[in-house]
Amino acid sequence: MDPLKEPVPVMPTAHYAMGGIPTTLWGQVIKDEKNTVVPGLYAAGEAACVSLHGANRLGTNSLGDLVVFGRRAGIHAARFARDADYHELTEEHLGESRERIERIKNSTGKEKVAALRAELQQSMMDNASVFRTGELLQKQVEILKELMDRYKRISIDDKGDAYNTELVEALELGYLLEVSEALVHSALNRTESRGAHAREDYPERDDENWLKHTLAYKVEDGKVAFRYKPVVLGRFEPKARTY
Amino acid sequence: MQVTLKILRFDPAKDKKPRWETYQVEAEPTDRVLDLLHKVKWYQDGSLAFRRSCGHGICGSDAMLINGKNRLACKTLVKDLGSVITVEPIRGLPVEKDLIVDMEPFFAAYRAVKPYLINDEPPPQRERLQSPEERARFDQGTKCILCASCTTSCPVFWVNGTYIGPAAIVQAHRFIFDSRDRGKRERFKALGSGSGVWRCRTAYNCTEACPREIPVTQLIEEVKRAILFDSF
Amino acid sequence: MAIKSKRYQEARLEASTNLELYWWVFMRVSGVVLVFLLIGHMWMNAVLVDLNSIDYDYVAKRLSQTTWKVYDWLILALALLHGGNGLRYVLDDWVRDPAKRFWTKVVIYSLLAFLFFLGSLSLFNYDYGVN
Amino acid sequence: MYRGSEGQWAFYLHRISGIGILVFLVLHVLNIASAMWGPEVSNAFMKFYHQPVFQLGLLVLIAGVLYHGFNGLRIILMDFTTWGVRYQRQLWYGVWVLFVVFYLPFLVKIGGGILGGSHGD
Repeated sequence: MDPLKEPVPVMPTAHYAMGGIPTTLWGQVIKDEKNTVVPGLYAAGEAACVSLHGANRLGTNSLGDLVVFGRRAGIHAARFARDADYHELTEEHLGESRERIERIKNSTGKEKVAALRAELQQSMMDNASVFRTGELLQKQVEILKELMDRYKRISIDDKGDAYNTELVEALELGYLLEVSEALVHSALNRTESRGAHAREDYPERDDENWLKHTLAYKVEDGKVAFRYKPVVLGRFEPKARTY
Repeated sequence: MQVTLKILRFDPAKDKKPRWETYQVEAEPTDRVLDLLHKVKWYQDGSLAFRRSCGHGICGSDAMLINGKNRLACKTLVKDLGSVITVEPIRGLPVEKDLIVDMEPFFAAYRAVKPYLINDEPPPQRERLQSPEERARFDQGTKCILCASCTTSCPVFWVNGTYIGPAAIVQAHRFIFDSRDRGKRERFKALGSGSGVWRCRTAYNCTEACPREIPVTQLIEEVKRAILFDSF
Repeated sequence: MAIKSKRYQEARLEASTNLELYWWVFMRVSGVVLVFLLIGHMWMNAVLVDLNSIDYDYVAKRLSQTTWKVYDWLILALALLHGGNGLRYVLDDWVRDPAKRFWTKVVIYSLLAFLFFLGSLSLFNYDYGVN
Repeated sequence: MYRGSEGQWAFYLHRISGIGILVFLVLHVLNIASAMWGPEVSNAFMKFYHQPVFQLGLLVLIAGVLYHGFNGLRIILMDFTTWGVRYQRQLWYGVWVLFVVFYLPFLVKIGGGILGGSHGD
């Protein structure tokens, strides 16, 4: 296109998702504030949170996630796989996942994945963006409850088993909703501003109360419980951003 | 504007052979073909299957045969195509469903040229240094995103499934001409066989199809000459 | 391609020798020579003379001279090798079934060998009654 | 049909003309070799091939040889020079220029023969 004749199209994109599944330095997933490892489960890249970046992550910083911690996770996972025995895999183990898939495939509900996802994206953009307030976040909590409820009534056209990308998108929407829940509740809970979390109603950083990681646990739809993990400070202490 | 989108579809569970399906889509001239496919999938027919990931021409997953040419759906604008757009899966690879093909033969060829640095010499104290000129020698090949646009536009690859294909040769070029690499003879083995680089008939479809504007044919010819001068 | 051939034919296609390189070079060298030989051949027999006047006597007179014997034999040999190898490329591309490909090649190579024998014989072993 | 441009058609034409020339070569060698069986057999063959339809075929063959030859030179330039690939399109048009220049004499001579009705006797 010629910028002299037409306006340049600009589209916002999600740059990076900070936070994620907490892991050790070897990519092993941990499940609580005591760093209890979930044996055999690994996370790496954008999904994981080794807490490499602090409360803000700068452009291309994720290279560290990939090159260093992706490699470490791979090495450790390979080592684990070599020494571990196979588990007995029964129908029972498959039950929950299979149920999830079958429920979506057999649903005759009227809700459509694409429409629901568009609503989720728009409302998250409006209410849980970089600058947020308690009021907006509370509003988003209610919206998410409603979306969660409608998600139970989604149905899909494609009932096939081969490359059912519609089913994949439907499953992914469920995960998006859950991640959104964790994000919104945590942001509402954290009454300070830190890094990329900018509460307009709490503009100051509060090290006394909030120098800690949030661990969010889903209790039920619309309900999230929190635990906290201490921040390991190395040579660098958090300082105010004054430039 | 209204766009007529014709898609060559195939569902292994129902169809014996591919069939054309036509959709009417409302589109902006600046929409990408990927946007149109999304509109169909999200609001008209959810069973349409295609691969895409980043949507920015980097991941290389949405190469398709659009209006008779291989292109990335995420980099092709409606205004450059007109109001009737045909979309088919890339050719020469088995179709799994609709626009999704089995990429395994493509990646088998990729693996055959050993697309990684080979150097058994003891590592130096610090980096293996390289001058800007030495780096520039193989720069074009590094732009490859393995989308298979080139290989599946090649008339030889369509009829001869064993041909290693332009993409693998570009990857070989990237290491053959790297001053730090010592593995060119190993790569020449894969490239010199009956299904290797000598199968290239310089039809230039690969060069024209490359969404990264790599001069594919030129790199292939450089590889041919490298093997030639190495043997005589 | 990783070793995945199931038959001898496929294995040979994947084997790493310089054979394909040599054929590739031969195609180019013989090609250049043939371009000049053939344009000359066609020019002499279709432009310089009336094509329709060509008969046994014309051929016999021409082929009684050693220069043209060698000239024509060179065309025969190079064209058969160049064309035969070109056809091999085509067959490798178009005939996918290894067994079918093998037998097609056997038939075609035999035919080309026979032509070479017949052509050489008619060029050198026969004096056409002109001395 | 894949919408390739010059290079793709150059390749297809090269392949088709190559196969065509090989087929002709077979007939041609058999025809000339017939001389070994004496003037009667040979002249009968030649007369058969002097029919206008074969003359037309010959024109097609000559076109094939000229294209295959000149495009072959183009391929060699692309293979052995650093600039050949960059100018492959221009080279292909050059092939056609050479083709026309060399084809015209054949066209006039043989085409004139067909129209003039001289069938060798």
